[in-house]
Amino acid sequence: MAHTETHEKTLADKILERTGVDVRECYQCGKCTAGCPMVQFMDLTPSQVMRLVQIGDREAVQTLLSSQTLWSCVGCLTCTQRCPKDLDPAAVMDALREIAYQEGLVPDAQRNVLKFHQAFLKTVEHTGRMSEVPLTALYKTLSRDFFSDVLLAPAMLLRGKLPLVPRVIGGRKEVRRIFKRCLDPERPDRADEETQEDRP
Amino acid sequence: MTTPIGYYPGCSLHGTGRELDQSIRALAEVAGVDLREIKDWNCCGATAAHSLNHDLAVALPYRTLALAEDQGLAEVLAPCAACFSRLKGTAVRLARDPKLAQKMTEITERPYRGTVRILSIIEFINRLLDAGLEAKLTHPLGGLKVAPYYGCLLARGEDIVDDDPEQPSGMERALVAAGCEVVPWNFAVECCGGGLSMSKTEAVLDLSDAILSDAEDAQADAIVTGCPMCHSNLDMRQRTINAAGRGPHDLPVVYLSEILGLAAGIEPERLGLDRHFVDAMRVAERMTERSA
Amino acid sequence: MARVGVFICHCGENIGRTVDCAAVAKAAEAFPGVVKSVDYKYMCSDPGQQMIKDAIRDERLTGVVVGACSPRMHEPTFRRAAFEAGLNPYLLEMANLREHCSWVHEDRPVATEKAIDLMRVMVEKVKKNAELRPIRVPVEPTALVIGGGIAGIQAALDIAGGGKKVILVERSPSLGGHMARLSETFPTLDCSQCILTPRMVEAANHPNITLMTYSEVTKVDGFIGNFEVTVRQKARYVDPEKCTGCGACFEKCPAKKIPSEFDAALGNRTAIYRPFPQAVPNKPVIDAEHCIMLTKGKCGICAKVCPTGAIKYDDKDREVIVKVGAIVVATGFELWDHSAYGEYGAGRLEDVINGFQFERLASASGPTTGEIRRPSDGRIAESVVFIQCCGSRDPKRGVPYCSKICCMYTAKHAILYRHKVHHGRAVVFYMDVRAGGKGYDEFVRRAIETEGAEYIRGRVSRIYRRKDGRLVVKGADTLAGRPVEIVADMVVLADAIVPQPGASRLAQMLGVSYDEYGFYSEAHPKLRPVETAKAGVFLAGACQAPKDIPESVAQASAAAAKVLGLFSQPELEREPIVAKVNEVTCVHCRACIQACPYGAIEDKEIKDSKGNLIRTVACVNEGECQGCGTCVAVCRSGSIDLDGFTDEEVLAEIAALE
Amino acid sequence: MTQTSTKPDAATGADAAAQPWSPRIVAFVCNWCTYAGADLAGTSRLQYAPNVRIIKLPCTGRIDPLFILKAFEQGADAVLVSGCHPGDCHYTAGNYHARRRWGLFRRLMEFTGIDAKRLFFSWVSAAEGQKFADLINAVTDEVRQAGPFDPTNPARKRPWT
Amino acid sequence: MDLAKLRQDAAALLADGRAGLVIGFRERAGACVPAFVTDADQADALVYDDTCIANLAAYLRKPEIRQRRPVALVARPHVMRSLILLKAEHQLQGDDVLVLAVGDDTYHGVLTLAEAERLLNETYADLATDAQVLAEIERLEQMSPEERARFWSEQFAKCTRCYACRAACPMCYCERCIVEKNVPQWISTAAAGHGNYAWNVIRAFHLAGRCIECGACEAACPQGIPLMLLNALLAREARDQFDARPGYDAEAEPVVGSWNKDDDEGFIR
Repeated sequence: MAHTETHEKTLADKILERTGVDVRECYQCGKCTAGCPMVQFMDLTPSQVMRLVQIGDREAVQTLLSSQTLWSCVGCLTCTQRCPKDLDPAAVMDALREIAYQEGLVPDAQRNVLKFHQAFLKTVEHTGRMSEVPLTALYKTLSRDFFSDVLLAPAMLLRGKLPLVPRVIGGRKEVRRIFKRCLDPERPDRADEETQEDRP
Repeated sequence: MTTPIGYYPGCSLHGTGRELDQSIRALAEVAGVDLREIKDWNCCGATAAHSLNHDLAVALPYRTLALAEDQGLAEVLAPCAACFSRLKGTAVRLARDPKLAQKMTEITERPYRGTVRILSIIEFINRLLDAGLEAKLTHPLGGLKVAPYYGCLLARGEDIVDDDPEQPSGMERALVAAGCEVVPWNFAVECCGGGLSMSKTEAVLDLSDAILSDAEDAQADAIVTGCPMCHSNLDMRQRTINAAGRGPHDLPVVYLSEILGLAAGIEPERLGLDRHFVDAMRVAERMTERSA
Repeated sequence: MARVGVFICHCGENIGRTVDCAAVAKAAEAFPGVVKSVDYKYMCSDPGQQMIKDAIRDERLTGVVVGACSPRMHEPTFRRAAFEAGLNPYLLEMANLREHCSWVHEDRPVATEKAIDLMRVMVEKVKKNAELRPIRVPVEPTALVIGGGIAGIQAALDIAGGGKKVILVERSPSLGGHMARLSETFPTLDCSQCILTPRMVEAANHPNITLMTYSEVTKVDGFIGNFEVTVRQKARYVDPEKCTGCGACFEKCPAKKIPSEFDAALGNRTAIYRPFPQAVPNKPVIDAEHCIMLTKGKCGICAKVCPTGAIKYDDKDREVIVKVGAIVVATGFELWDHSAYGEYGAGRLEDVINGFQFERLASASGPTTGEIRRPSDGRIAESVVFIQCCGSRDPKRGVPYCSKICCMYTAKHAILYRHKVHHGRAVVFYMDVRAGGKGYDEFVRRAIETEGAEYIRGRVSRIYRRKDGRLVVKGADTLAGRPVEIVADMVVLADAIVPQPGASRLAQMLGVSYDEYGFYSEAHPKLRPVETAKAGVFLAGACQAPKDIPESVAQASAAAAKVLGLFSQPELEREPIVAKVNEVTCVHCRACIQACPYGAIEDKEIKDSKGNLIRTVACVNEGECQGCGTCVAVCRSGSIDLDGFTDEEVLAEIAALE
Repeated sequence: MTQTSTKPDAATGADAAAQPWSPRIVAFVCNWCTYAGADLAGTSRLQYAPNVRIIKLPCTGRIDPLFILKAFEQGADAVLVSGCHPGDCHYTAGNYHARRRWGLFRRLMEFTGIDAKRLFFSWVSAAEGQKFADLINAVTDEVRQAGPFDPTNPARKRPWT
Repeated sequence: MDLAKLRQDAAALLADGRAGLVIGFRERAGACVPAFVTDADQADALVYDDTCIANLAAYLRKPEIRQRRPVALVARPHVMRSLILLKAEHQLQGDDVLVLAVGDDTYHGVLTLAEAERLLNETYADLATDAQVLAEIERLEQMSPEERARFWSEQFAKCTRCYACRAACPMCYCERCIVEKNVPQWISTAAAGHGNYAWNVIRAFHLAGRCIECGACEAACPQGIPLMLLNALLAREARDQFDARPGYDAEAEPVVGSWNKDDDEGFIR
């Protein structure tokens, strides 16, 4: 562990680039930690996350990207709202989560969060919108968490809150193309052919 | 009001948030507002896109904004607080960052000039009040004690929400007009656990329990919200919270639009009040008739 | 015709070693207008100076250039010599052949050539120089001190002790300021009023001090040595000559529920009141806003009970104009209003109080006679949370700076609390402890180590009131890396120190500059810390920056020393390097007025013989101008010039370098 | 000071080829910081290039853009302007005024054909004797690289023809 | 644009004495020239179109015109900015002038100076520099210093020192211009060489942060010197470096003559 170790580009620089937040401005007052509703589900407090980004050496990066915290943040913005330095810890969390996801560093314990997000996006990618039934089914398959919330389903059905037919929009191919371009900007745009069909 | 207001129900308003959809449409009808659903709108991407890919998190709302503009809609109501936050957040970022706007135009192959203004449920209802809805509230709720719950998305976000983030008051005018008594309480802007409802249920139970308890301590008869996500955590999961040994709670959680709908004399079923998990029909019982 | 004398100094070997002084003198002889040019071993020696004096007389010189050391060294010497020989001293210039030439170059021909250049430049300048006379400004040896807190009292006493007259103006009905409200003082825990009140009485009784309480400065004209200040004396409705301070009036006054300013709204006062028992002057005033007689026209009880007939319901505000030579500003500070923090209850939670309120609670003369009772229900607070940096170091919603004194007074509060409620819990949230000062860090350590205060490093995110009336404080312990939640009966916020409201208005009146928060700016942050950029106006205490009592007192004494220095001569002599406006060509665009760092340029109305306004132009006040020349460079029409560095002189210098 | 040849087109007269060209630099400095800094360089006996001629003003706030124009007009190869660091101004704000003026004026100079390499700005405090010496050396070097100020430049005075 | 309304307003102002003089434009030999209307029945001669570039605010410094205050002025947004700036520089009182406001094919009616300020900020808050001028500035910036020197050498060589640029500019209100100052004489008055350079450069610099880019100076130059290149360059720099928006705020401090602690000093060693 060496604070002085230099990198080609520090993590703080990367975060600055992605979010406009300069973590060097953080003076570790802890107000983000004090107000975070999810902090008891975190292994690193939000202020520790900020500190580790400041340190930015290999060990810090490793600790950060594999931490549970990134996947426990709900994005409620309490930290951002109250930060006296006008920083945006929530945005830092978002950026770190994205980096962790890209680098495949999601901790096992947080798989469910990831699976849920993936299931959600898969549903949207295919139909253009989110629908509870295919989403829940897909999530449960991906996460192998078959039993939680099962009790709610009949009651939801009863109240007309669980439409069984997924909603599909006309421009779903367009949405698929958007997905492809965002998720995989490097790959040649095969969706273009599909687009041709879309338009008479 | 003659100019139509665009309508972006968002995915959950067809499912878990059905009563929000129903009550919004019913209320708009009473107020004489032409709500026009955006044709072929798509999901805003919600927390999922935001968590995993920030291009996608902008591109999805961008397409909807572009559609709305193309369809000639200057203002769009997004009653779901999460959708509102995504759509307005995107609009703000696009206005501030021309490079991002250019990139999105390329990704979606749709132009967007930035002319669409997104309204939250609170802004929308205050708009209706400005336009004369107040006179049509013939069935005030007789001093129903309510705890207005703003959660995260209707209180925070500097460029998104136009209200005091710590002590918001956007719902108060409408609630008072509907004959409610607003109780002071502590958890109006605390988070309910939001988007981690399914994947971190444990946390949600804790947070929602605290919110319900504080509203009960403040002697509220009901919690009023504008967010389907908060609603499902506080209403749908209330039994689960009780089952987990907390509470027990028995507190109706209703949408702002439902309260206004009742005060306007709309039948509770038409507003979807019968669809709640925690009996909300008792709120309807507080309707009184004001002699015209 | 110019008759310039040139004198080249060898400075022993210092110049002569690398510069061929004789060659320079020879070359200078050929410059147009030079009638005498000599070199000599030590120009600054008596014989050297005599050479110059003789030449001035014998050759009837109109200008002298001495090529020697830096003018920062010997310009006063040579100018005095010139003066003694009958030449206006400002017709003598120096060329810096030593520091700027012989000492920094080794090549003799090159250094010599440069020396000739330097001489040419100065000869050309001196030919354009004008005779200048020192500016003499009479000084009115009376000082005005604005603010009757500890800094103002100290400054007034020191000036008065030095034998000069002082007018001490205080906005409230009594002297004392914030210090009078404090319970004990850190780090010695001596009683604040016990050490302050003797000073208050001394100031009131001092023959050289005129006290003007319940008064405000409304206008300041003039300049150093010659200010004219308008002071508004608010109507007291009580004749101070007749009043004996017996107190019958406020005991009987029926308007009793007015929040007391002195007790930070934790106690009440009557409409006719004295702010506190030791008030100076110890005579009540009527608060016209709340007096039943003055608002509704009936009551009159105080007049009935007054044994000396001192009550005057028809009293009026009065304006007094005073003439003073110097002003000491000691207007102090106020606490930042924490209602901006919605997450701390937006100022609506009764048991969330500020530091002054805690002082009043802890004070034996306070509303609870020194018991720590919470405002909401009067119960003894069993658990108190103290939060430092409330509004301080918060660039987003508060102020970015450190308020400096909060670490210390919070430690004091925690100690006082633990002394008074032995079983009570005192928790302090802090970000850093800044305790630089004599005995200060020891004091904080004492709070933690022997007085049982629990210090937690982290900020608090939220305070709310539970159903049972107690407060929930959600903070963080960043050292342990976890959130903490404390249930407390009372929370004391160490609100940031901010300038008095209206500080900027007073600054504008005085022509003193201030920072973005409203703290007054000192003339130089290191070397002139008690002066302002406005000549004759000095600073004392927390109006300049957050300060504790000893610092405020030290600065007050320093300001008094400056004032006494200024008053030591009947007239002020200033270097005549000042700007002058050409009133014929000035178009009054006011660029110079806006640019002047000293506010020394004013509008001047030019009128015809009948008094009709013809035009308005800019006008430099010689007493205030410091001679920087910034105005000259912003004047587009070239209508201002700076004596000593005129456009003509500078152009001549540039042209000499062709 | 031994550089001999200059660009042939820079020659202004017959003797130019014979006389080695050396940069002529005019410096406008404030009395309280940079002038004193130069004094300190002297008392410290720091050696530096002899090409600069200092004109002393009370403050950089006094420096009118006309001074700079005039210096170039008279044939200076470069102009240096130097004063107190921000916050150190003897007159509290003269250097701030000057800084803003230069920020605009140097753009205008560049745009009208006076190479930015001929116009130098610096802050030198009374304590920075070494900085002053280094500055003068650096400026002199850079101007020597840039060569003499083109006699056909529109800013420059030309002999009557 | 409602020219009829403009004429009607002008006539009414003169008829009921709210204005002692209306300055506008009339046609002469197919061109727009300034018109000075003192009688209500002459108001019908007023015209306005895009070719009316002269900045009529420049007339306000003339004593014979000042005598007739309040003066009503046909003003496009740039000219309104001149008026606001003149007020900021204490050359006008708020009630000295009325504005017959024209802009973007609209006639906005008769406005007080305060109303004109509001209109500017609401409707014409982003008057951009002419794109061609900007492009030409960028082209010149691409050149080497020598090429630029040559370019300006040729341009300034044309200057006859007629000072039409100065006369056309409302902000050149000095009664004794710096070029006419002879003790000392900073700027050579000979119409050649360095004097022309110094004159044109100092004229532009004296407008730094003050030029509202109306283009009247360049239009007035009989020699076709591209003066707006200099003005627009400084306007751009003042805007980019110091957020200058001259003529939008009658209370604003001058850009040259004020300062900010955080002003750029990247160029200072």
